[in-house]
Amino acid sequence: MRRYGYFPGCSLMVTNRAYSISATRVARELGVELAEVSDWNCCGATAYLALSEAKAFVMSARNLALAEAEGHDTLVAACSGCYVVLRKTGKYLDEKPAVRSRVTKALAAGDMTYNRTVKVRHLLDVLVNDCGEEGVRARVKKPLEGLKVAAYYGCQVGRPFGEADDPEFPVTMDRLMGWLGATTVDFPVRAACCGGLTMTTEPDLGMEMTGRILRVARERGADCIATACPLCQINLEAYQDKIGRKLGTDLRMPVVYFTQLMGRAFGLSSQEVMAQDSLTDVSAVLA
Amino acid sequence: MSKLNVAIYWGAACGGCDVAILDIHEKVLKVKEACNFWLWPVAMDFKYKDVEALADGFLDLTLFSGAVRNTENQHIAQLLRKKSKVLVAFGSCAHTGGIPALANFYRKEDILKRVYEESQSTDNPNKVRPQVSHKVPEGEIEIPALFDWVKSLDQVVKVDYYVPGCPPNPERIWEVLLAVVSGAKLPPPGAVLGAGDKALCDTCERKRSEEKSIKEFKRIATTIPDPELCFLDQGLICMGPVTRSGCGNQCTVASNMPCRGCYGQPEGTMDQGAKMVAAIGAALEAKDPEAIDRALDSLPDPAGYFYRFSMSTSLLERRKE
Amino acid sequence: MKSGKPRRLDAEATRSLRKEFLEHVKELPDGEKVMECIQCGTCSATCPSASRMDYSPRAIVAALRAGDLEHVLESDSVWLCASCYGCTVRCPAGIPFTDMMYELKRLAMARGLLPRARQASVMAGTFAETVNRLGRNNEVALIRKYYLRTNPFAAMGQMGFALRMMKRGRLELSSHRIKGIEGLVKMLSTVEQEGAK
Amino acid sequence: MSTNERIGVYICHCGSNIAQTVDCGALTEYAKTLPGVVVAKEYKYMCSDPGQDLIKKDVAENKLTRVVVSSCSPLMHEETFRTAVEDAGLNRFLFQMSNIREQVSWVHKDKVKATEKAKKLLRAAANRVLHQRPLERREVPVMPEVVVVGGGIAGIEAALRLADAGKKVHLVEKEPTIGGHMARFDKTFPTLDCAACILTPKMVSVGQHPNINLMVCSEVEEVSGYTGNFKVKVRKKATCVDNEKCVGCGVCWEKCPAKKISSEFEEGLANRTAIYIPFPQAVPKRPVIDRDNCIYFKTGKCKVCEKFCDRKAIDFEQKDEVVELTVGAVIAATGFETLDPRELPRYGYGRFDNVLSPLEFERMTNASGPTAGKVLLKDGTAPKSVAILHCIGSRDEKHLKHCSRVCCMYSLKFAHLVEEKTHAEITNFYIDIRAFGKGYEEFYHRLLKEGVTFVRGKAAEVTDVVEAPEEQGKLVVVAEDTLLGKVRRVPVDMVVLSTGLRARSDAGHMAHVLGISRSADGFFLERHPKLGPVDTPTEGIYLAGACQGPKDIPDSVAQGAAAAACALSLIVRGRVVLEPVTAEIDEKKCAGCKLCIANCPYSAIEYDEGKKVSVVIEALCKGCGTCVATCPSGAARQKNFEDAQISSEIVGILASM
Amino acid sequence: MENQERFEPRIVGFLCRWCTYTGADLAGTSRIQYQPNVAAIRVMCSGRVDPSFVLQSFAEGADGVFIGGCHPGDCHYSEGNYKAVRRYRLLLKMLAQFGIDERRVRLEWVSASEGERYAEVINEFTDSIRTLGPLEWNKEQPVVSERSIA
Repeated sequence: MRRYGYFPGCSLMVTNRAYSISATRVARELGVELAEVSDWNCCGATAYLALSEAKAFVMSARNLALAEAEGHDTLVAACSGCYVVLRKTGKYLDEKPAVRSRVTKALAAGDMTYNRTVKVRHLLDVLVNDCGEEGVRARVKKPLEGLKVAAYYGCQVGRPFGEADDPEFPVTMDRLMGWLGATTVDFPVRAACCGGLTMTTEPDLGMEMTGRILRVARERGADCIATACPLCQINLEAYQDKIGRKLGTDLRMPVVYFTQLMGRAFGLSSQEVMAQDSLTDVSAVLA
Repeated sequence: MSKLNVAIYWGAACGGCDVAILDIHEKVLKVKEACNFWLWPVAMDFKYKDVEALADGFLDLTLFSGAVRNTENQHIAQLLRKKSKVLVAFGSCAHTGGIPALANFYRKEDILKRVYEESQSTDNPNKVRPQVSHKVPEGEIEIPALFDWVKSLDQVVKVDYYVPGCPPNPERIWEVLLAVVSGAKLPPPGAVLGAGDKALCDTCERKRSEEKSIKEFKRIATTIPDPELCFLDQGLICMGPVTRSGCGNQCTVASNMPCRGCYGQPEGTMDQGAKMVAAIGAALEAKDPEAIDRALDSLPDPAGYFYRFSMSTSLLERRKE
Repeated sequence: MKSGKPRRLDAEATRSLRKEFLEHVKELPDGEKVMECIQCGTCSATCPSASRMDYSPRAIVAALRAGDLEHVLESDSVWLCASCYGCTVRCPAGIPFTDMMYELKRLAMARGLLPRARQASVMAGTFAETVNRLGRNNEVALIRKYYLRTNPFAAMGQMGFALRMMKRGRLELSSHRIKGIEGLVKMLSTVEQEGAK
Repeated sequence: MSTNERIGVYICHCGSNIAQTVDCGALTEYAKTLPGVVVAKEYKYMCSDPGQDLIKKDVAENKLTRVVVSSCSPLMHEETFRTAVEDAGLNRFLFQMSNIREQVSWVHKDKVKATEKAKKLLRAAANRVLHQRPLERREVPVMPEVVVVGGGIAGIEAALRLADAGKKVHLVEKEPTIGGHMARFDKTFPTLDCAACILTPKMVSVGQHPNINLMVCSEVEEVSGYTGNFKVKVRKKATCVDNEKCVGCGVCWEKCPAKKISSEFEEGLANRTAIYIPFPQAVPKRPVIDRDNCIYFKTGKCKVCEKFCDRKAIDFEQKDEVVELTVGAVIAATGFETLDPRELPRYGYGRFDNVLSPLEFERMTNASGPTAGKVLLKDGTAPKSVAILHCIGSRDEKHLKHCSRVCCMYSLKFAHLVEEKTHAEITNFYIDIRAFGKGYEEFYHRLLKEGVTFVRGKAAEVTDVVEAPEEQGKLVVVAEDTLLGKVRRVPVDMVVLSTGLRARSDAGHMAHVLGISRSADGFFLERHPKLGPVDTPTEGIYLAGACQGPKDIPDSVAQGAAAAACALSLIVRGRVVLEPVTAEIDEKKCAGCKLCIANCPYSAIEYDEGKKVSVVIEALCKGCGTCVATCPSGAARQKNFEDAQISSEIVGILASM
Repeated sequence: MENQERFEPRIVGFLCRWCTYTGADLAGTSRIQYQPNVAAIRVMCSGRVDPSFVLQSFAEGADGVFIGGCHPGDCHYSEGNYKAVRRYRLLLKMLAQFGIDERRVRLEWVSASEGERYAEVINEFTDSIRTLGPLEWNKEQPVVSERSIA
């Protein structure tokens, strides 16, 4: 059994628990243990970065240090926001001695050290690239035949450095959906931004961005949108009615996590993949 | 022809060089006919004060074997220098430091600690160390002080000639003595006597390939070498290429053993060890640094190997303090 | 573009703002590349928020060159950045635009150049407050405070959403505080004492 | 150190290049304190005639026996000063140079530290010169033939120039025909001449020239030897056609049943047969069999071509042939590649039918191309609007950092051709228009007058996501109009991507074969960016055309001619002087350990069984000095890089001030 | 520390004429600034660098030795740089036995086009030698350091 350090991130604890629960579950099916790092804290996230870069790095570094102390060389982040911040912290610690010494000092104040041995990876990357086509296909019990999926990656899965996939035109999830028996639609906005927190701070802008994704998914004939980020998921599912009303069009569309689709293809029940948490009608997709 | 006045002395040495003189066998009698000995501790009983009493330049020839390791060695070297017309550094230790100079890879403190505290046969609970001066009921006695590192003879006094070898080949000794005894014209001072000018390969009959590609180094202790083939072609380190000829190939031909380098480096070699690095380093097969390092794992002590006899006169002379 | 008469800036203040910004930016990995901008506009054409910005990402660099950063910071441009890294990925000069935007946000707050998009700074502040207290974020607490501080009436519009979430048990009503909060607070205050941004 | 030698030291100011950072006065005073130095002088330009005269005069008046010049890099002026020293009556190798410009004054700002470093380098040189010996330079004959690698316009030009001068030229081309990229173009900028009309006569001349040995489907595999005497191994790939018997009648390719093979020449826009010529004007007009697609080679049955060939020219059993040529010079004219637009998925190439690469567009506009010169959409209709996107991949540090030089102009040419052929709306998206050549700016103005739209802003993407009704069914180019500060979405029917030029993917391999270097952009590195643009550091190997960097046709032709002139100048000389840096072995010291033989990369050392010593064959020695470093007993010596000379430099650098 | 004069390492460089020396010249023509501590000796090939030169440099008082050659596969003499790297690895191992930190000798590949890289490598190497401090091998040291110990 492969074992990775796992960083769920704050929003996966309750609000987006469906993602974390389904992820852990399908990972186990694939022989992967996502070992949650104990007592992790907020990654330092987008909004915190805007306030104090130094503090954000310390927040992130504490998590990396925890993972290191637990013997992990890889920390898997499920939330794309956490993924970017944790990885950025790693990069700064590697490249900028000033940041390194400041963070080291701060960690020491809390009796912690970090030796920069942890690599941060996204859940999507790990489940697809480490388990591989054979590994995934071997688990499929109920192929998702006939299901047309809009594989929506969001912006931060592959950015800014694009180590695991092309940062502008990722295909990882498309490959995965193929292994699960589904087809993916031509989806040019696959890596477009959903608007993120602007949905709260600049609602008009946020709705414009999210609306475009929903609209293109419908135009391209998708049955559902699959996401790999909790913020994307909630923006797309929670605001679709409101945006539809605003634009005077029907934008309704099931929005699920890619891990939920994996779970269904692996033969897990809809409860096991937390279909009941959905705000959209997912009966045709996760039933 | 009047008899020559001769002294033979050993400094930091094993005594092998004195034995080698005796190894000229019955010819030693001829030496006796030609020489008066004024100092030869291994064979006869003289006191330093007898030597001190001699007029400066009284001795026609002094053979000094052994390295200079302590203040006594230095003192006698200086004394004999003063009393001798011709001073010969005799054998590897006097010539290049020899085996004693391998101590130059260690700090003096570490050596003393090992010898007076740690060695298995030592019983010294109070960790007593020899002192330079010590009071006894008879008065104060002085013990020679150990130098921080071992030096060759020419690092403390001017040397006229060198006779290399550990020990020097008896044939060569006889030739040297004969030359001095017969009053033949000696080469200019500073010359190496009793040795060839070229490297040992010149007199080695082993077959050598023209492509060296060393995968790993073998050890003589665990290998039976092919007696016909160049040792380097067999992955055995032979110091022949960086060592002066003249020994008669007693190791490489007679004993099927690789050369250990006791005759010192030939004239054009800058540094015996560095040249060995250049020559055999380049002949490794591996290309990338990791593979090279793996191949080098089979050579655990390169410096000890390459400077077995020449540490004192090598470019670096000693380990960094 | 921002209309109206260009304001005469205090020359010294302008210079120092520019200098401070450049110093900070150069500390970013590849930050020095901001000097190599070729004004091609790829960033702006990529940016999903550019249409609402007074200063598009390209124009921000142009303003920086012209010593006009103050106007940039008084506009809400940087607060509209959704941090999608599209510009960073595409910039042919390799400028880390997104990181640069964070730098501008921090600078604006530090200089008290409060933007019209006050909400974003309130959001950031509220978020930090929550995280400093708990070690983790709590969406309910965050959103509640945020609306209280910005536009309590807007919160009313969110009621339906909240109800639907609550029905599914997706609202975390009690706050989870991490065990190591004490250590974390120490770490963060160390940073503060160092005076680091 | 006491010495009988009398050294003269000369410090160059190089205008202010050296003097502004190095205290030349102090350096001169310091020189006077060094052993053996009897004269030390400073001068503004040592390389000038008066500067050199200074040395010559001092050699005579002060009876100098050695000379040191502290100035620029020896790679720049060593030959100049050696010649001056020789003119003064000293052996040219009793001279040493210290590099206080490239490696001191230009790279350090602190005057005190720079002066100190200059002193170290000067002291090293003054020490070294005392150990230098008079040397004779070796002259060897130059072989009179030349190999030109690559049959594009640069290679063609070089080959014709040399052949017309009466020299035998071997033109080696990888493809089945010469002509290169230019053969695929329709018009050329800015004059809009027909490329075929100006190129094909030259191609025919090559094919017919008695002095040109044209080798197509051939690759250079190995280059050995030295200036004036290169041995070049060329592999002639089996084409399965006997070119002596074939007359190019064409019956074989007409009859070949394998007809659906995508044509490389046509960028896949048309098909060819398995036995084929790339295009009708190919030179030589001899078909080749594409074994991967030939039915006989795939199934063992067919041989239709053989049946119809009444010249009996088809030979399925033909094998590759390796030819060894001995030549005096080699000209590399291996050309370039265009960037694969798939590297930038944002522009939709490969996803959208009507996004074209520049070479596809060239073929489309070519009268003899797949659409007979019509600009057509995939559905066969004419586009009503076309966008041309400049700088795709160029000026982009994630792809090609450099400006590809030709794209602005070919984009303008495309715009003109579209305008001429379709009257479509044309929009160019550009960062800067770089119209630097003769008549180029005028061409830009012509396009402006023709009503072509120019948007200053690099296209960020091409999308089919519809945001407005007019975008329905179109390709939308998104760019910021940076002059207006406004993002524009321009719906069009067709997009042409003006991709940049890059070094060929096999450039690394070729550089290794030729023993030359590449610059950071991957193109071959010239000897000097200004004064040696077609030379390489190895005399006798020259560069022509876009293998050295992106170039348009006139520049490629000019370089082809220039490289020919360089090669000609070498072989007409008939003899070449070789640097005496070869190794020699002192038989008095050599013990015959043979370690040097094992270390020599050129098999230039032999073992003399009689004398039992190793011997250097001077003609084969290239002077790397590896054997000298290896030689355990100091028997091997490298001329002008002797142990004592290098050691004395070490002492000079490290001696305390 | 501020009052103390900064330690300026003395470093000898052996640069191959085809790649690194030309690259160093390119740094010059491109006016890329770097620290002045390395003084270069030109050799035809990194394969010419006899380890004896490295030892001699230390014995004469160098704090560091830099060797620059062509990238693997790019050697003007086909394989000289491979010989250099083999010697270099063995030399490091031997120097360790002399108590010389292996960071004091560095072999780097710098091509003729890498002027910027040359400057970077030299700066980095100079800084690392500065951190290691002076070696001072040539400084006269007493043969008997303490009279009290025999």
